[in-house]
Amino acid sequence: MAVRIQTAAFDPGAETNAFLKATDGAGAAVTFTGLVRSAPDEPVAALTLECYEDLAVRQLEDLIAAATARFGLLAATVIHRHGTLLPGEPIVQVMTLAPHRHAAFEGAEFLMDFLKTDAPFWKKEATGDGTRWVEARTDDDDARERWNRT
Amino acid sequence: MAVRIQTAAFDPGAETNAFLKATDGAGAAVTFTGLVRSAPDEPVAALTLECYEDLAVRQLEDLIAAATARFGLLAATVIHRHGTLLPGEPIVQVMTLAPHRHAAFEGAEFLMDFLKTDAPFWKKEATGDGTRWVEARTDDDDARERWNRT
Amino acid sequence: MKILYFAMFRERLNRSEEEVSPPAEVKTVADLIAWLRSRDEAADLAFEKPSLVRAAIDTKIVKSDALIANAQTVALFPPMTGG
Amino acid sequence: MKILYFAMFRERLNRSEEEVSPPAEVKTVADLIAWLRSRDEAADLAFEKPSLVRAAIDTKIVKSDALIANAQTVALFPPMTGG
Repeated sequence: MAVRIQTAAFDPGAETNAFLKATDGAGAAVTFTGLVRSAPDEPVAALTLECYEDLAVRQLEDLIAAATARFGLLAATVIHRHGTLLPGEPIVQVMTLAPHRHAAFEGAEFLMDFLKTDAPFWKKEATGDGTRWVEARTDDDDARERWNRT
Repeated sequence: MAVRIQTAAFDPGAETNAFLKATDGAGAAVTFTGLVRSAPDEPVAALTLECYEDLAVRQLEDLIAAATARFGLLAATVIHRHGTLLPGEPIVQVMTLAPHRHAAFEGAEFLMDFLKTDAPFWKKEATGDGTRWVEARTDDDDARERWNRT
Repeated sequence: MKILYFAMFRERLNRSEEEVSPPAEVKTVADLIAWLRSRDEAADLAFEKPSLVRAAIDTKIVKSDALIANAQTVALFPPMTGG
Repeated sequence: MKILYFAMFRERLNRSEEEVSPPAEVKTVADLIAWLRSRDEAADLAFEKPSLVRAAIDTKIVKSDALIANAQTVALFPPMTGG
């Protein structure tokens, strides 16, 4: 169980390989990597993330503890960057290890769904028209809410 | 879109990084890695996979095409080993790239669920008591079936 | 008591933190926000939609009816957009 | 017509493939399996549970009522356990 909040870039594959060093009893590993997205219809020049680091560590540690207990994870790690990132750069990586695949998938989805609404990061997009704070999305609230129903 | 069937070992992180080379329009990438599992209560000394390679390529290409259309994936790759593997070694890796996270997660889960029942691989476990063919699991059929309900 | 401001609030107030000494009748986070608004036109604008203000007391997320007595640090921030 | 055997079937029959020329009345995959069983005690045992025999004709998975006329290769194998 590990949380890392950093401004430095990270190497997604190297992180996965480091995470896969201790796989006793594991049959399944999931790596989710969130990237700065720039699409032709919504071009983004850069994304700047602000963070309340002390609270972020606490929230993410609590989320990992909840996911570990709920899905029987063998290990889980969250890496989250802040600062200014360019399109295509990894923002966040969530990794889960479990005996079987459904737990690994569900653990990673659970962490991402809660991280979106419960981890104190704020995104500001730079586009050709200037900069704007990204608003919280109601579908992220819906995604989080589904875990309370099942 | 790529399918690779091979006896050689592969490097999970290096494969993820190669997959993340072209991320235009992408916001989310999922890597699932299936490992040879050996647990204290069910120790496995080695796992040997047999494969009908021509049919496996065809089945996996069809599954990737179905997942790509259904979830709007930007890219998807399946790597599957055969031959004899030791505990902790990666057997299979599924990677998906999508604009948003739910498509990437669902695409990877869909591919894994169908791969379990529809890709012509057969597993033989070596344990302290000799070797035995792994039987198909009804919960794998159930996992596959859920995609026909939604 | 230290107040931390993040994201849009930090920008609108042009500061990331400040020390304040609210009067005794300021008991909850909601009271604190109302008191901050009453002091300062920029704060009044920044916090004009109370439903879009989130708060944490000493690195624990709380609701707007949470009591601020004994708080060392109160953080105010918009809905989170991590990931 | 070439028959391919995989996994437990390959082991029980002690061969991974063979050339066969079934008579004209052998029309479907199910007929073919019955005919193979009639020729050979090992095949009779290997295929004793027809519900656990899967088939592909020319690298396309088929059901047991699929016609084998024009098939170049018929593969017989147990339920798949990939991943």
